[in-house]
Amino acid sequence: MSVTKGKDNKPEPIAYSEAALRNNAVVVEYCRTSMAALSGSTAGVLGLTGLYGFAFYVFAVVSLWVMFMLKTGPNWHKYYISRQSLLTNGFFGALFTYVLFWTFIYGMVHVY
Amino acid sequence: MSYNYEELSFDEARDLLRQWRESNERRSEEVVELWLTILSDGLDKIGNEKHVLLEQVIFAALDCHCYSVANNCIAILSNEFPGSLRVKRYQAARLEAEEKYTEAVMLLDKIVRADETNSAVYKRMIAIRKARGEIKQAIEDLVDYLKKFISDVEAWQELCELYLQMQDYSRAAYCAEELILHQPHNHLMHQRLADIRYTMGGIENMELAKSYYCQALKLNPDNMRALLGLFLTTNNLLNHYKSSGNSSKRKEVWKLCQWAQSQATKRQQAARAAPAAPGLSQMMLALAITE
Amino acid sequence: MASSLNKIIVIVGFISLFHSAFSAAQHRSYLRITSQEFTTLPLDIVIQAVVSLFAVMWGVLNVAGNLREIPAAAELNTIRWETQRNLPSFYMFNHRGRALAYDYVPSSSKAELENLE
Amino acid sequence: MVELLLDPNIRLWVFLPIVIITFLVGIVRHYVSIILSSQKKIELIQVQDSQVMIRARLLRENGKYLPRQSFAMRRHWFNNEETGYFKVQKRAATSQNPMTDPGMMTDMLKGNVTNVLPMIVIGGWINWMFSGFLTTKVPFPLTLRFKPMLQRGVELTHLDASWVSSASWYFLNVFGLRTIYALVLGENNAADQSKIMQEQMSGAAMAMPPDPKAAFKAEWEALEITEHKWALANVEADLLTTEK
Repeated sequence: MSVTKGKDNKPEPIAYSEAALRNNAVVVEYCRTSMAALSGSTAGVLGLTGLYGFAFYVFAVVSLWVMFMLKTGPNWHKYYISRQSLLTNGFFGALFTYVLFWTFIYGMVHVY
Repeated sequence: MSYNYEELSFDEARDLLRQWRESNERRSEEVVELWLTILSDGLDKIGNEKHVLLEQVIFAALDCHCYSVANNCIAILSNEFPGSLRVKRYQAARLEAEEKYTEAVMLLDKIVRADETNSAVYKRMIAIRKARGEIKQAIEDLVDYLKKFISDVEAWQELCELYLQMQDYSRAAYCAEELILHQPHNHLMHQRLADIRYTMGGIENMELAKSYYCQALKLNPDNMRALLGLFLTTNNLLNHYKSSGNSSKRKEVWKLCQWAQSQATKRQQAARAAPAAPGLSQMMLALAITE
Repeated sequence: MASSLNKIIVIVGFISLFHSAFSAAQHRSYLRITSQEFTTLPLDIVIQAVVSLFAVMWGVLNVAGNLREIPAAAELNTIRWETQRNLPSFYMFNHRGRALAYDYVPSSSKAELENLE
Repeated sequence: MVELLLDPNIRLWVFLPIVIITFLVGIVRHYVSIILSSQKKIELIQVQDSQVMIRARLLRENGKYLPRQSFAMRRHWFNNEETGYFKVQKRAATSQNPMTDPGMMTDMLKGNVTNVLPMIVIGGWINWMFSGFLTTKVPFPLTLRFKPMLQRGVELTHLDASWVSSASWYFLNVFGLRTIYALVLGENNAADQSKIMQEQMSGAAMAMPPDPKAAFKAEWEALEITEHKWALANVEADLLTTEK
């Protein structure tokens, strides 16, 4: 078990278990990619265009974040280092997936 | 923590084995029993984990000296991977279990010649030395091994144990320090080093033991052994400071001693006062965790 | 039990999402045949799509696996010395427990020693 | 602007097949690369070097948990002028030219075979097979600058920039589906990978810096300037204050 040091925001640095951190990152990444694909598909089904579509993406990201918070309950700091980075990390990476699925389903449903 | 092994479902048994594998529990008899009663029929259902699980069963079976089980598993694996070095290692382990050490060493030598970075094989050779009772030789080999694989935590730990067996405490302490370098947040490592320092005796070592016991307690307040160790260490130091007349240090140690004593009493009372119902087993578990 | 429930949620949600996609496509082709202008989808399709999106997302969140506690102490403090000191790479097989094996034969050297006494 | 009307047959025979082909090619490529990937033969000396590097790093990071004397002893072992490990060990700087190493060459070739070749072949095939179709429209307005990117193979100056041609749709898919591969393929592998790591006794250790001489020098310097700060100096007081 290897262990990394946390940031020195307190006098006593908190140690995090690297394996657990990696596991959580994998889970979060999995959910985020699924969320991007699914919400992209939904946006395509709904036939959202232009800024409405991007607003829907922001809405989906925020609701996924809320779901994570609901899942962990009040003691979120046991599972994530920071809540903000959970919200903002990978925002643009997943956006590309979102746009692809949005275009795909929009094409399938609304163009033809 | 007793399981009724016959009533476990397939998935539960598999998960249990995985849990034991990951936390290094020996439990060889249980592993073999689970394998024979539940898992051996559905080998194809296991998927990716199959080979690791077979390895676990092989070593468990050899540990119980159930050669037929081990032979079966080795046969399955060697059919699947003919000529694999890892399977050869299992065969060597089998010879070892039968106490045919020279043959085992010959086989292991062959593997090393094919792949000289195979650390597991070196470790097996050292284990053979140990099994033959040649502790001094084992230590020499292990030191040689550590020159090549200098950050192998398992090997450092084993070397520490071997030195302790030879009562070479200062070298054992060196190994224990190495373990702390690798796992600085593991309270057991700090406790171990403190144990060794306490055994070595002398004022400096006692002071160090005190620090490390404190660190172990800080990392895990439930470590009963560290609490007891702290109490003994501080008592020892108190005696010394009483005679040497260092009053400021004496006061400090006195405080610490008092604290350790009160904590220990608190825990004892909590354990006693706990109702006989579910709480008690929890407490017992908590105590068991930290010995 | 819970995981299979979540999987069912994911599957049902997917089917429902596909269904809403088909409904939307049908609606578009109907509008095109009757040469009406597209403004918005019917409300029931919108609701179905959004609700199934949330269902699948929640299901995926639970299927994806459990989060582990990240403070190192949470894991390290559950290790016991028993398992910490148990090193599989250095197992010895000739421990005293072998006498309990069902086909145990005392090794010859031992037997000779006993004979000598 | 007049709405273009596309034939629904394009959807069935062009638009959808491109997505499916791209996806399946990606999956196949993943497995082919697994089959082709060879277990790299590691030299014992490389393992030794990487392990020494790990130990030196750990000493720098966690040395504060050791008493000063123990820390100094270990640093002496690494950095001592006459017998220190970093001083005594002389490693020839490995040549950086991969062409001299046949093993590297085959690795590079395999990388090309699995990554670049299918993209060119499949891309060319799709370009030939499905050339000249408009497949879909992106649901947001785009500027004219995107026209050459999205309408490869369709040269119409008055067409709105948000229409996408078949060849461009293929490239969009190639880049956009990457995360989905991670989702589909990674979900089973993630668990095993960590297990293999544990078993292969610090698998990360096997990755050795390409040039041990320079790495040793850097580590020697880093270790030389590390100051020892005994982390357990106040532990007794901490314990007393927190646990009261």
